Amino acid sequence: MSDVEIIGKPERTVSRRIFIKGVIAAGATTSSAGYLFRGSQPLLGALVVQGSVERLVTLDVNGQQRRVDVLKQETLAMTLRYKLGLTGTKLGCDRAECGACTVLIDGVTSYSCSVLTHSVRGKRITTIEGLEAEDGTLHPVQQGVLDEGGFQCAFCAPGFIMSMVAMVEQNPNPTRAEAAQALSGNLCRCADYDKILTSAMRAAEYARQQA
Amino acid sequence: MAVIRDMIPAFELFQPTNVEDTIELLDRYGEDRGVRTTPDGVEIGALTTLTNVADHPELTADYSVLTDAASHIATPQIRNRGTLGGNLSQDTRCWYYRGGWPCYRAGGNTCYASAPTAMNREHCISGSSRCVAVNPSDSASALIALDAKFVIRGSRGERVVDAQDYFMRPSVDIERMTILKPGELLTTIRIPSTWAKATFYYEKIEDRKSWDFALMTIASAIRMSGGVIQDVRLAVNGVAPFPVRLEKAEQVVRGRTPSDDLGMEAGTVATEGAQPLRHNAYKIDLMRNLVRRAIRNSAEA
Amino acid sequence: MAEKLVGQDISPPDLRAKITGRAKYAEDFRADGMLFAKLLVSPMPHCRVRRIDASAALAMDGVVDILTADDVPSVDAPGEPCLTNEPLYEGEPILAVAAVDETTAADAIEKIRVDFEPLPFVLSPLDSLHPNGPNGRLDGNTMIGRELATIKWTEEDFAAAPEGSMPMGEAAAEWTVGDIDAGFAEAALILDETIVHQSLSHHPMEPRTTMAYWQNGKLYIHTSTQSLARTQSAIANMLDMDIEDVVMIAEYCGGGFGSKISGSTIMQVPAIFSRKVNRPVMLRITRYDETALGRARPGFQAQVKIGFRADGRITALDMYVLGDGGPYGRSGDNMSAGSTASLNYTPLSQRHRGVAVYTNTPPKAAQRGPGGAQIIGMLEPLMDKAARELGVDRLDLRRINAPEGDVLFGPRQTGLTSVHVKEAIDQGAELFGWEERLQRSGQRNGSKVTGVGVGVSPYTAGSRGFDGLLVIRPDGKVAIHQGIGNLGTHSIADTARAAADVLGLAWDDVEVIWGDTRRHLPWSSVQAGSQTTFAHTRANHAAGMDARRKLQEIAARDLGGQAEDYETSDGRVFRRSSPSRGMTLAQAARRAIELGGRYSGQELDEDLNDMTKRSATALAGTGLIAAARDNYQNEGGIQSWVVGFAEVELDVETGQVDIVKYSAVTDCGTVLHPRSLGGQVLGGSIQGMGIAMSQKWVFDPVWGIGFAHRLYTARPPGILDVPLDLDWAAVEIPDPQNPVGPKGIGEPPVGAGSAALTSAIADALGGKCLCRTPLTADVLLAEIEGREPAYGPLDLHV
Amino acid sequence: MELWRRAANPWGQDVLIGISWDLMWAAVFAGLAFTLAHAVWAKWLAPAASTDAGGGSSGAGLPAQILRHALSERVFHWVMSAAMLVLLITAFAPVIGIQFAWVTIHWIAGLILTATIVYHIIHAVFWQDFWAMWVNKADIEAGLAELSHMVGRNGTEVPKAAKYPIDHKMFHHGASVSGLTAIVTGIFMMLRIDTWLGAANPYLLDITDSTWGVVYVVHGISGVALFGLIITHIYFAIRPDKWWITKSMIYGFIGQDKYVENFDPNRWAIPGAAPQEERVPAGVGASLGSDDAVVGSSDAAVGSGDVESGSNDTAAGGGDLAVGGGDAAASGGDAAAGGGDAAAGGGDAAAGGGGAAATGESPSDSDDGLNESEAAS
Repeated sequence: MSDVEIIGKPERTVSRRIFIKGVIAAGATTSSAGYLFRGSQPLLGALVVQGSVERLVTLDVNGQQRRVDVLKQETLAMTLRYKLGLTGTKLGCDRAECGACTVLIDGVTSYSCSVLTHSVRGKRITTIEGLEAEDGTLHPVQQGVLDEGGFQCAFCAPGFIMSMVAMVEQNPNPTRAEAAQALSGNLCRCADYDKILTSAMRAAEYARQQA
Repeated sequence: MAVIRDMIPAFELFQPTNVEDTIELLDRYGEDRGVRTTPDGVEIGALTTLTNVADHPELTADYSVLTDAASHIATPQIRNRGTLGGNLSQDTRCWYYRGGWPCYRAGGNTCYASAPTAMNREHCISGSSRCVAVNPSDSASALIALDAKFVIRGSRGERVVDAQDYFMRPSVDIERMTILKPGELLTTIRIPSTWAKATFYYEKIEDRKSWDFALMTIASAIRMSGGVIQDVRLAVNGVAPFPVRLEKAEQVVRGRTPSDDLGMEAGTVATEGAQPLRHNAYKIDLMRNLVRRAIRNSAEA
Repeated sequence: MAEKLVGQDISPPDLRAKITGRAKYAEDFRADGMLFAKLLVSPMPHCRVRRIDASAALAMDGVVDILTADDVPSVDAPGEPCLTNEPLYEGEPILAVAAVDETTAADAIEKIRVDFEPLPFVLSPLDSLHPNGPNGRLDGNTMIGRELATIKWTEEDFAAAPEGSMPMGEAAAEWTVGDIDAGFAEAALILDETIVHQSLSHHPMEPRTTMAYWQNGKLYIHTSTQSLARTQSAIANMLDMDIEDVVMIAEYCGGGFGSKISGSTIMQVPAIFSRKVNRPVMLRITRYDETALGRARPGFQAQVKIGFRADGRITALDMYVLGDGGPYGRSGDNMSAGSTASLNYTPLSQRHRGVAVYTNTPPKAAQRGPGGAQIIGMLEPLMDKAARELGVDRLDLRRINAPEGDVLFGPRQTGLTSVHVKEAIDQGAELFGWEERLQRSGQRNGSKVTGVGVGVSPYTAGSRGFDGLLVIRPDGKVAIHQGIGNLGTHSIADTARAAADVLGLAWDDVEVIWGDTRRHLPWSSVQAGSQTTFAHTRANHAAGMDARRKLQEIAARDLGGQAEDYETSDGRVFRRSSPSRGMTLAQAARRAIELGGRYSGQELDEDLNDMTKRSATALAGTGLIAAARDNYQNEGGIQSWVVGFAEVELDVETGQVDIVKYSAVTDCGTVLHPRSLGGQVLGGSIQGMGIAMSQKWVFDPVWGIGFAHRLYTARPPGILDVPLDLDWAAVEIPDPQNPVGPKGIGEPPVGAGSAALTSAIADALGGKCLCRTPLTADVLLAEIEGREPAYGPLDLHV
Repeated sequence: MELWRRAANPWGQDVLIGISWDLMWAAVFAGLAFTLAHAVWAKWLAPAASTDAGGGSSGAGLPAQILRHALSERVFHWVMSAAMLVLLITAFAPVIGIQFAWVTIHWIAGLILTATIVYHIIHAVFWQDFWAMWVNKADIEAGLAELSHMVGRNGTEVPKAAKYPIDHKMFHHGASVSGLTAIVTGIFMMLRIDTWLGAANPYLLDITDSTWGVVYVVHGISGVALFGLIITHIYFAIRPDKWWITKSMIYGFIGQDKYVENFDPNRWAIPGAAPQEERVPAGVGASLGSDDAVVGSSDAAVGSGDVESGSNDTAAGGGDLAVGGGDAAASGGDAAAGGGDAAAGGGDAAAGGGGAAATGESPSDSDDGLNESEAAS
């Protein structure tokens, strides 16, 4: 035991009661994306719409209409991962600095960690889970990566692959340099960039064949 | 207190749907998106995404200095959502301020970044007043070089300001980066045809080739006639708390034949009076050399 | 006869899951009633918690409980607790709050009031060695042997140091080989340089998130770890539990680079918290947290004195390395730097001294090529400097100092299993076009000056004595069990090939089993220090041989003749003389079950590790069980090399560096999986380029607060920062002590990439060696413009 | 009402940053309320002039014009007041939303003020009667008598004043204290901005940031105190019944009659004045006095008029405060919107909040102000 005085350490029973209240009031009391802003209480007022409550919205995710309760300040990545169970979209930084959370919004790549769910109502959202066909046929980009054995730890892979999908749409016949430009918003700490670029080129090739 | 500012930098480039009054402003003044050709130039809605600016054929043809700048901002994902207006109106990246330190800009009574022991490699070499942070916008210098006008709408009606006057000096208001008053909105950027198809130069110096904020950017528009610089506009960002038009350097080169030496001369004039902090003296050389490159480029072009 | 799998490009079995989003990393797991924990971390570099007022937080709806340092096991100094009341660095966890969702937990953290008492802090090792400099820890500033101690240098020590060079007082550790005075006496050239290498975070893409819950007294823990078997034992030790009571699920790891060797310290928090509140607890680590409580490579402040003979042979090497020890544990980088140098340059005499000084900066850990990557990146340009001054060819100088088969290196004069660095240098020069590119060295094109560089980088590449375990099932499929981790090196699949090839299997008939201790895994090496490839090709080969032997015996028993008469291939065991006489593996497996005993896992070799025995016993009767310990030859150290070559263009007007071309050749024995090897060699090299070019830490010296808390301030290299023109090759000479032939490769490329760049940049600067990293545009431009550097010669974290 | 602004330092410890600008408004309202109250009193409540307590001089042998302020003193006074005015404007105009580059002007004006004060102190010590400003027993008695007379106890005899009556002395001391504090703290604060003295260095003095906070707060408090004092000072200076004193600060002289009427030659001796023997008939003084009173009161109307327009100013001030509030909040708005693509100044709503706060506060402030001044009069 340390000699630190700790006030308000609850009895088990107390925490039970708090817990039950918590369950009843879950969400309704949570003030916006606080987890993003540790140590920033003074400014929360500026970003947070105080006392914000969850709102039921309909999202078009991977071709399905999904009804979901979201906080006003909830980011798309959080909605996808924690409310819609689409954990393929990864959170590497929460701050638009790594690209692991890249998704397509109306066909354009975006960092879902930095897009508010409320701002994408009525827009077409595509995540890594939405690429594979019903029958399990891989998207040409996925096939390209599979055949070239791209990625090591692959935590960045879903983001990279979404960027590749957007790339083959916009530029079906990229040079290696153009591919690098198209993927420059995604970070790979294993630095497997050489294989990733080779995969991207193969992906573009498959996409052309399919088209 | 500014910790939050650092927590989602991307939001600064994105539509701030979480700030209801801003949405209200958008409703009131309309969401101005897209690029329009007008009799005397082009108009770009402040809500036009950076990607749309960078890829716009007419802009690329006539005002490549702007499309150049836009295509160097952050990353494709951020350019896809971030807008020209947002890029111009960003808050500074000073990591003391962003780290939530109670500095002048955050309403406090200290500048931690200018202390002799401070880490200020990225900070300013001129134009400081208590605050030594720099403006992070990559497109600002290009728009100043193009002599752009910014249209601001607010409850007191509409006002139009020159690009370089859009940016607030810390000596005047240390807590703001732009002259926007509460309730005002930057709606449109007007680029006069004056500099269409001029000899342009844009360069961004950054640590990594994507994501990073510029250590410095330079943009120039030059009109040549008979091998002589007939008229010129030079602008840099990353040297002061606001983007700077280099009028002294412009005067030096106007009416003269561009060359490396002339560039050097102009660069030296441009950097006169610079006051480096402990870690950013290199910015003086960098600024001089970038001006030099811009002038030299017009000789090569 | 089935084609050998070793040496082929086969996409790893987990890749499909990874590219479809099905692969579940720690944060992707959910459980009924799962709570979210959030950490309250120290705002100061060193302080003491006087008082915690959590009443407001605990009164919040949805907040369940709080976990403080009093609830977690205390650790003997200088060990690292998972929560503490005396934080030793900014961002160190002090307490955790669990709530029904993450935002509530975070808001609760905001409501907790903690009263801190600031304590003295230190950021730079050298500062702590000053006679009255502060100590990072109250109980000392270094370790001598296994004891915490305080080392202070005298004013004289500091006065003795020439302007700008590092003072050298009492060392915490020291070793000498040969007579360095004689060595320097016979030297034609002596270089005496001061070196500064930055500390830098590992920054794996996946932060060290953990989710844990308890059922029937067992801990179920989903975490992010490089190793599996060794993390199960680690958490069991931390929590003082029986290892059987820990169920660890870690099928995927989003990168570690040495920061998650056996999981992480923080993984205890959800484990303990979930026991306390009796509900599943998820602790999601944000990037901000990761920068603080994730690990980092120790920076160096060092003095290096090298004596060269006229022909470039190093006669004496005298190094004194101060390592940034961080606040906890024992940091070995500063000493391994000495043995790495000893191995790479085989000096005729060498002295190495070092102190790892505790600082109030984020905890340090091994990072790809610990110690080696730092020192190689610093020493290689000095080799160029010597070559220049002696008029010796840069590659010749490296060849003449390079080790050969009979090398003895380091304090204990260890030998090697194999070394072919000279071949790698030659092959690399060929691949890179060294001679031709060297012509461009120093040439100016517009504002750009070309520089070419080379980095020769060794590191440990294996360990021995682990177990292999496989099951030939009645359906004829062979399940190869792997207790190692899956952090993207593909070794879970690639090392399995060793067993498959012994049995002559087609890859489709192999199922690799990994990632979940409930699936009966064998005792394995940590997946670190490039140990796995060597250790587990050997272990799996042993298991394969055991299976083969058993198949032969079963066949001989049923079909007559001697076991030796039988061969295994293509899913059959058959008589060499008449291949038609044999049985399928399916039949053999069924026979093994009937026979029981050692054939089906009821009897096991004594020398197996308990964990392997438990797993094999659990599998007993499910088929032909082969479990064997790696008892192959065990002499000398195992070391691999990467030789990196780089051509750069330095813009003398902006200080920016473009990498035009990079080639790497490796000596890592037999190539197990070419594409994957390429990924390791080039990926590691690029991490090294990041070290040389951009990655850094920055701290405010007055407040001790860090600024590189973010990826855009820490600056790991992006896809545009590396050359498009990358290539690699391997010497491909099998290691004699590995029946399969490969050695590990994870560590060596980092030093190669870093050194190739520091060497190339020095070349572009006309031979001027800055002897520090990172070489960012501002540093280079200031040098080009002849400005005084903004930082002091020994300043860290700038 | 907020008294000061606090913030978390880099280590998360709570520290003072400076005074709350609410205090500025408090000072403004206090100052204006006092003048308003005085004007009201002077116009309607002022009793007839006090009966003469004697001790006055017969003007015999006195020059027609009596020197009250030597040239050097006048120059000093006006230079100082100019500097002071510049300081107050540069300090407070930005707060109410009139934005300009004020910092350099402010500290240069500060240096000028410092110089004048230093001159004044030396001058007062060596060339003037240093104790001329000392409040002695007689001053206090006179002051009390004057007060009781003011509250309508007619017949009270109010003794004539020394060169500087007690109210002047009190003002002088108040201004000196707040002025000197502002100067000392201000000079410390100059270490934290770039000046001729050198580049900013927050760590130059080895004192904690909370100590710095105190310095800023003290500077702020003395600043607003001066603001209040100067409002009242100017009010009296422009009251027509005090013009003769104001004039004396311009031309240096007062009329013989004013001297005779207001000053006790024993306490302010004029060289060459005749010893006092013949007493001036009481009636004369009385009638003179009453005339004065009439004049005074009639002019008070003007004064009160000023006060009304003054209160309009405060209303406007309230409006400005809204802007100020908006500005303050807007930096937060930027944080969220960051100008966003919308590039809104953000904090519009916040500004509204600021406005509300202002309208919510200004009246209550002025009420308090009135109550105070009533109590005072």
